[in-house]
Amino acid sequence: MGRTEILIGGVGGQGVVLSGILLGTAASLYDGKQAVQTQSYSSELRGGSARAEVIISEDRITDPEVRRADILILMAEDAVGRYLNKIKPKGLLVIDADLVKGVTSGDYDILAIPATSIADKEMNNIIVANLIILGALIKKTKLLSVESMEKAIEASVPKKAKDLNLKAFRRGLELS
Amino acid sequence: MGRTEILIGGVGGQGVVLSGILLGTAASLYDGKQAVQTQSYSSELRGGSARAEVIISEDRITDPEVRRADILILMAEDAVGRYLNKIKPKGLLVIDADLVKGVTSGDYDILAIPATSIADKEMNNIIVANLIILGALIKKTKLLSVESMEKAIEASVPKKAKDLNLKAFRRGLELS
Amino acid sequence: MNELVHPYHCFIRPTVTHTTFCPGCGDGTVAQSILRAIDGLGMDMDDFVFVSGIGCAAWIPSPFFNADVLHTTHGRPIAFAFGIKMGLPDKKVMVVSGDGDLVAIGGNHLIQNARRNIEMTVICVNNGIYGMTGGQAAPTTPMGVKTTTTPYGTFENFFEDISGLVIAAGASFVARWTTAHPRQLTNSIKKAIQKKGFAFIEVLSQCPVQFGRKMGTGNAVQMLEDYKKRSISIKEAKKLSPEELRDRIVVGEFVDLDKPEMVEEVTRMIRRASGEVQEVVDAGRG
Amino acid sequence: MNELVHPYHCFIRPTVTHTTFCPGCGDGTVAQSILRAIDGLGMDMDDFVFVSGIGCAAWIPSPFFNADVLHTTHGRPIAFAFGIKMGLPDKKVMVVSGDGDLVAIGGNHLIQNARRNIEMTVICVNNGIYGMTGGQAAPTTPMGVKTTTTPYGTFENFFEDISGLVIAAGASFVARWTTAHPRQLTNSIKKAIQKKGFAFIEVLSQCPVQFGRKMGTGNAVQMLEDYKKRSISIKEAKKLSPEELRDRIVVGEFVDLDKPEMVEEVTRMIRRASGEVQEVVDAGRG
Amino acid sequence: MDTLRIYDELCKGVEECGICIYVCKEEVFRPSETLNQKGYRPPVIVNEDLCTQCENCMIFCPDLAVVVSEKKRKKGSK
Amino acid sequence: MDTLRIYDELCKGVEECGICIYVCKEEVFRPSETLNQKGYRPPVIVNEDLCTQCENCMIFCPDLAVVVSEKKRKKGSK
Amino acid sequence: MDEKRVHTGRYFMMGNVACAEGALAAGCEFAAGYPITPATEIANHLAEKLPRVGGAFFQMEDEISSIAAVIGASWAGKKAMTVTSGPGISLMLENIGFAIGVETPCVIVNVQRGAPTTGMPTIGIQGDMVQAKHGSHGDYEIIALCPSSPQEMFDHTVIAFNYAERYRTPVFLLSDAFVGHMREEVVIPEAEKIETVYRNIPEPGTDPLKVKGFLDEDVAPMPIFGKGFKAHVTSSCHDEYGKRNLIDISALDKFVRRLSNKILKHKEEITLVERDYEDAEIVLVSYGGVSRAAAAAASQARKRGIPVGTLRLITVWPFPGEEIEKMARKTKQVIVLENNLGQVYPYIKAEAAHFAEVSFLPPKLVGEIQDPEDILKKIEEVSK
Amino acid sequence: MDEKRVHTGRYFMMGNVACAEGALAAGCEFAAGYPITPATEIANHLAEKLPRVGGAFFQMEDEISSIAAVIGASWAGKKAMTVTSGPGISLMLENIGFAIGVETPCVIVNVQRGAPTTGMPTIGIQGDMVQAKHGSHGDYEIIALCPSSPQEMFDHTVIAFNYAERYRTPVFLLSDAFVGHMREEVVIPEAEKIETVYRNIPEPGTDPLKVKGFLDEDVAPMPIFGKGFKAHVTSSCHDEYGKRNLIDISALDKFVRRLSNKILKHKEEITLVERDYEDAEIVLVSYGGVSRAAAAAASQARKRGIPVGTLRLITVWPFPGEEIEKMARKTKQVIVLENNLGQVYPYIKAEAAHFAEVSFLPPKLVGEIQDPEDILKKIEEVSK
Ligand SMILES: Cc1ncc(C[n+]2csc(CCOP(=O)(O)OP(=O)(O)O)c2C)c(N)n1
Ligand SMILES: Cc1ncc(C[n+]2csc(CCOP(=O)(O)OP(=O)(O)O)c2C)c(N)n1
Ligand code: SF4
Ligand code: SF4
Ligand code: SF4
Ligand code: SF4
Ligand code: SF4
Ligand code: SF4
Ligand SMILES: [Mg+2]
Ligand SMILES: [Mg+2]
Repeated sequence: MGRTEILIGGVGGQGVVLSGILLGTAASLYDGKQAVQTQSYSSELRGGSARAEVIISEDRITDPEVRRADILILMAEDAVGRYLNKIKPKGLLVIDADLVKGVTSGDYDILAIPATSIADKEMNNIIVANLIILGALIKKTKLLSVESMEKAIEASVPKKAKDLNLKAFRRGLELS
Repeated sequence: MGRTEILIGGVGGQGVVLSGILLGTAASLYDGKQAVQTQSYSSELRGGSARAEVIISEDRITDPEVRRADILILMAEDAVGRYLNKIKPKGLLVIDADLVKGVTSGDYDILAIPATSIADKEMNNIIVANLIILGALIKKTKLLSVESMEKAIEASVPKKAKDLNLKAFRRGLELS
Repeated sequence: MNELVHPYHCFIRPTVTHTTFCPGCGDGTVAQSILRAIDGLGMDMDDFVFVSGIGCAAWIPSPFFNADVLHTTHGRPIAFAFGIKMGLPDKKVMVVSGDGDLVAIGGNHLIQNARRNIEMTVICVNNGIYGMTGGQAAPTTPMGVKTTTTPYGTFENFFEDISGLVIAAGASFVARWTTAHPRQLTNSIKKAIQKKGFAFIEVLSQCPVQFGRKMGTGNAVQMLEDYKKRSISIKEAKKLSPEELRDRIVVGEFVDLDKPEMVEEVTRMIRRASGEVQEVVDAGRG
Repeated sequence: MNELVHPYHCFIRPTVTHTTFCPGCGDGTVAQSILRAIDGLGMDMDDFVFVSGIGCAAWIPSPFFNADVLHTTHGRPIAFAFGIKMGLPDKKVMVVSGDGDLVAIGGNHLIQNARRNIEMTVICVNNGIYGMTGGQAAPTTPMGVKTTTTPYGTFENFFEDISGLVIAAGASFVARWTTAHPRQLTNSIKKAIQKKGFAFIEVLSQCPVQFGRKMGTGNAVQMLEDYKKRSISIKEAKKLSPEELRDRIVVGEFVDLDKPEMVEEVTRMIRRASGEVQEVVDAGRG
Repeated sequence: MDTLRIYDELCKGVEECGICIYVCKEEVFRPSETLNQKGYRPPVIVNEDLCTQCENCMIFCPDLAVVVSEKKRKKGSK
Repeated sequence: MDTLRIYDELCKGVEECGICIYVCKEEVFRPSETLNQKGYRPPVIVNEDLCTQCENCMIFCPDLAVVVSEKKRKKGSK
Repeated sequence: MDEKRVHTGRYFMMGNVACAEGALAAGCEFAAGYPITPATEIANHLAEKLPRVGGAFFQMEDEISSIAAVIGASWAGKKAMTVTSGPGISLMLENIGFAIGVETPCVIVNVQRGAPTTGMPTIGIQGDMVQAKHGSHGDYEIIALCPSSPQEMFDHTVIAFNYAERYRTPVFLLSDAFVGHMREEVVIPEAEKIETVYRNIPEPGTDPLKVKGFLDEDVAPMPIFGKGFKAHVTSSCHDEYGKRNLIDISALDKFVRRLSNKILKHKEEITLVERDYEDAEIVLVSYGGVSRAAAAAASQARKRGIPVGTLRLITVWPFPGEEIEKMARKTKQVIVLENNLGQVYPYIKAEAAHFAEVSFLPPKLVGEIQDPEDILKKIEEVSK
Repeated sequence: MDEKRVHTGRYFMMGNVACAEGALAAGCEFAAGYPITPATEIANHLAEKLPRVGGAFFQMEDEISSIAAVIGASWAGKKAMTVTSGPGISLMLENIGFAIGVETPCVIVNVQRGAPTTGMPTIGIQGDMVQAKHGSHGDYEIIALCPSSPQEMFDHTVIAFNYAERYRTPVFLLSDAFVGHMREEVVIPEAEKIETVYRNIPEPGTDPLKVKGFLDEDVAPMPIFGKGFKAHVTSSCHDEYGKRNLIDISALDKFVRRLSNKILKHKEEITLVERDYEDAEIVLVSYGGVSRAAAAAASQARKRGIPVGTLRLITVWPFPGEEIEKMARKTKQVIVLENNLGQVYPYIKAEAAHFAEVSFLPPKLVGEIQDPEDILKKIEEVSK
């Protein structure tokens, strides 16, 4: 595997950036790879747009921008118009099926996960929908090892939220 | 007469700039000549350094700076060290003899006027020492007509000070 | 289907679909209170120019209100408003901004224009925090509170009474309410709009996300509850000792006085100078 | 020949030959009052760092005083002083500047640091005018006065009581005197220097050249006379009605209270954070 | 009935906001079972007949998501 | 006599300043006949024996041009 | 233009006063500022004269509020200006960027003084030239004019207002203490001879939702306040309608480029230069007061038979690179003269270096414009 | 350096956090600032970590007071810094000029964001490049470094402190939202491997009248407060002893030139560049995050057989003109890449245009660094 470009789009409060950090941390610190993670978000703290980019590579990463996403994760309807054109032909599109409805099929695979409703019903907290998606993504792509991801989760989320996040991630692993 | 460069150095409160304005106004508005007047002074309102430059010419004045003064007027001791080197060979040096003591003779004419003491004793107001000096200068050099100078004085000084200023100027005319 | 439309819908910019605030944020309640005051006075949005700085509260009029709105740099709305008022003396100029904007970086413009007593309404939404930038301490954050820039607790004395400061600076109308008092707030805003002079209203407003959640004072409802509990009217407050008033929020209208107003003074000066009766600064074209 | 030397000669920078002030300017009297207070406390110039802004009054310490002096940008001396005090908590930091510097452009730093109650002494020389730039109106210039920027008379309400404003902002020591009260002034400066907290002294000072001469209130002596006539102590003032107090200058010490001081609070915070007893911000080298 | 309306899509959710429920003294609302398009859970009206038209819910709602009928509301009356 | 001294060259002149003369209750000074090097007219001491060493002249002089002897002055006493 | 605004006549006038007279003649209705040497005379004169025509000068609490008030007044429909010097500009820069971002016509007079920092307030230098272009954060274009005499202080102030109104943008008048405090003959023409421009505003009654009030490279009509346009004016990235967008890079790109292009597209009309370099092998490039010394030196050089020409930039920003290139293609040697350490020099050199040798002659003493004698020496040096 | 300051280890760290860690490692003792996106993480991290080593972060009332407090603390003998973004820099400029004028070591971090004006706070652009050099009024030289990765946010912050202390001057770290918010591997070395520099101060006990504390082109020892030097520190024009002079142009000249020369004289030591253009016929010149895209493009081009090299400016100010010239002399085509509309481009072109063809490739969208594909297209275009 050479260079994998991942773009995650959603709204503030969904943990978009955290998802990026978890992938990058897992790759860089625990999976022996190189990783760059960048982000941008609008000024609204909740509900505004949020975007995270992650590049994972075996080799040194020079260009740090995601140009064409190998993997595009969309967690809100708004994000579709904004980022769908960024996906690479034959790329993988991951969506939260509860919130993203307006995706038509195209030259990409779709992995649709009802992450928010699972999070709401099973975890009683929609905030961990992102972890469910990550679980499903890892399961499907084997981009990173499950152990690295779990280490990254343990290292990155506040202690009291750790169990819930791990649980959601593991639930995601069952999904694809 | 081509271009005459005049430099006036003194301290704030002595009317150094007013002297420059009077010469410039007389030349430009009443004597059919071209004139440029510039100035600089330090931030102290009273007692700081003050300098005025006037260039009077028959023709259009391009370069507006006094490079070598044809006429150098020094109204304070401090000004000597600052400006004496600016006088042109064979130029005219005019000093207030009451306040400027440290002038040695050189390649220039000296016109020494005890302007401050005359102003103090005869006009009861040392503030018009500058007008006395202007009078003496005009008398000696015929640089500008007396009428133009008097018109300039009338046009430039506050009404209530007009008579005193004219009186001082005319007193100066008697001095050289 | 129910055809009920919100009464202030018509005051909202048609292109705006949602408020920009977090769930439960008091800013929306303040926004509605302003609109209710305007409606209550029978005025039109075109009678106003709104000016705001930068911050969550500054987004109350921008772009939410369907009116002329100037969304300015951080801390400077009152200074911009000064020029607008001088240029359009017949319009009502209203500044809506946050405590950081008006009382931290913008503190000088606040006191100077209170001094000038120029006619304008300033609504200061005091949430005790910098909301928009992510929960840093404001000059209104109580001592000891842990914020993102004061992880060991704030170590500065804070402005416990910005209304008092504005009074000392010379404002002619000053009131304080909380988002638990939207009706009283609306009433004071009405008076402020009608005031010939500098009118300042401080509204304590819950920021559940940056203040409540991070500092552990709870969610929106808990914060409103807290406002209710702590509030005390000026009249009642006068009966209590300083110790008893500790942690209480004194609410009400503190000052409502008549003194020379700046636009009128300028008009008078111009009349004097021009030696004739002539339209103020509004003389030129436009 | 008489060998009398001025007692404060030793406090003056050896390279300075004259004050930079106009004849009869009150700034020199203020300068001497400060030096007398330092002498009176038996302190040394090396115990101090002086900070000033831009303006005639700002030249009181710069370069006049033979000490560490930071002559800063216009309006900002208190903000610079903040950093100095945090870096050198054991030194006395004194700010000396004009009303325009501290209360116009610098108004925000004044109220914010009064709020913080950081230990420093601020001497505000209030001559009611911008002296250095040639006699423009200041926020302290009484209404109706003709200045170079207000040839038809000022048309703004003015700060009649900047001491009151600083009190409202939270200072722990506040006094007002005039240059007709150099002894009382010196006494208050002594107290201010010793105060653990933000100490503010307003000195009304004659500017005979830009204020007196231009506005027709006379020369230095007439202005001093006027100060004497109009001054009234706080105690006496309390007996008078607001109308009777019109045009009077209330002098005295208005506030002297104890409240948390910022350097101490920071020290405590750092102790908490570092989990050990350690020298404050003064930890590093230098 | 023209008394009360909730604009579901404007609501930011009773979990984080819930002000309407808090300020209604008559228990007219309860949380909805479903989320709106933004993932928030709006209130639903369950006891409309208990409503006194006190307008608290409307006046307090930060997102202008609740409307109470005009019966008691008149221009200039608040 | 070591009671009073005026540093002529520091003085900015009794016409525009003159504070020393104003604050001295004993008429110790009068304006000098001559100007100093800067063109200012300092005061001269004419009635030194009337001086009560009240120090007004020294304390008020904005140019630190007047000194009164130390007899009554002591470090820390003012 | 109102007769009372134009004081037709011949004067021996200070540059700063001429600037104030120019503002009056151009229709200035609102001025706000904070006193600072060496710009105070402009404020003083405006304070006296504006009220006589129904306007006023306001002394604000600082320079930040001065430019803010000017921008506010401009949005209220007034022709507005501020006057200051370098330290004041340094404080205004955030709000100058704001004025650019929301396309606000206004005139900013900088009477440059001895710098950096507090420096020497009464000495004129050309120290703030690039500050005018790049002082505020971000990319933008600005218009800046450089007068060299009291007469031009009058003339250029009128032009500055006209440019501000026409292109809906802040315009700098970059004077300095030397020119500002210079007195020389100033002729104020009759009122009808003075061209004045007023901003375009949308058709009254236009549906607010249809008002495209921003980001038009051909200058959008300004939806000034108080006319029912319900203008949303924000310096946050926005679209043609003023609608804020804080996330799409393409919106940012449009915002940045259109603001710049609005000026660049009209560069030719905006550019004012004085060319006098026909057949010259050496061209002296300068601006402001220095150009007078350059002219003196060139004429002396020609008297001595050296083919020296001059190119004087009146418009310094937007940078007239095309004028520089045109000149450089025709000559061999370019000597740049500025009363600073070479601020505009790299911009000139970038356009000229491909075609001619380019060198810089700094003033012998910063703060004193080059002595024609010294310029001659330099000319002789490069002509060898 | 104190062990507690250096958190040796390998991290997946945000650039802004790395910057704060660099400041700690460099010995920063005092930080003051005002919150602003996208720089807040630096402040937050300093606020947490500085007190643990006896320092503190102070949140001031605005950016003006932030830099003022930093300068005050520096004169009190502390290593001091502030962090902000464009709008904050625009407000600090008057006092940044002050810091230069009185030669105050301090570090100013600008995490650049979408601009002009309020713009788009979370998007990184390189919009404040020339502002760093010319934003404050008057002529002066400044030092500015441009990191391109979190690792460099750490490394360059240490260098910035060292330069500030060595040359007694403010030093800019010109990062941007893209690099500041970027996370990547960061290795913090052991404490003893980190070089830290401290300012020179006069010999304790020196007669205050003999302390020449200013205007030495070889960097005067700093008469910091509290040591009995009785320093007179004024940003008004002054001499070596700090004595104010507000009238003599020759004093102004000395003041201006010595301040500039102090930096220019040491330009070679200060200049950091990455050269990779041996035998290249086309050289891509860039800095900051863009240089990573340039490197990617150059390596692809070389793979395709086009001899493309790169020159990356780490030190952008003082402008490394000599490096540019050296490069231009060896190549045919120079392509300048910046994430803006071409701010440093004229400076590069001025030095290179005599020797090579120089062109600018703007980002396709301002705010998004050039796509290596687009760079390749441009390369192919010029190589035809
Ligand atoms: C000059 C400048 N400095 C800092 C900022 C960053 N900033 C944006 S909003 C804000 C604070 C807002 O706090 P407040 O005014 O209390 O509004 P709130 O978000 O709490 O409603 C800050 C510091 C800025 N935009 N401009
Ligand atoms: C940023 C800035 N604006 C303006 C000035 C010009 N300026 C110098 S002193 C001064 C006013 C001084 O007034 P005040 O502080 O009252 O001092 P005074 O001279 O009356 O003692 C001004 C406006 C400046 N130096 N810097
Ligand atoms: S951050 Fe706080 S103040 Fe800002 S919108 Fe959210 S809740 Fe409201
Ligand atoms: S202008 Fe006024 S305040 Fe300044 S020195 Fe002169 S008298 Fe004093
Ligand atoms: S108050 Fe409004 S936004 Fe809040 S939960 Fe109720 S309906 Fe929703
Ligand atoms: S109007 Fe009053 S009673 Fe009716 S639902 Fe709203 S809050 Fe409850
Ligand atoms: S008080 Fe001092 S300066 Fe004034 S006249 Fe007397 S001696 Fe001279
Ligand atoms: S000490 Fe007192 S009595 Fe003696 S001269 Fe001075 S003022 Fe007069
Ligand atoms: Mg707030
Ligand atoms: Mg003053």
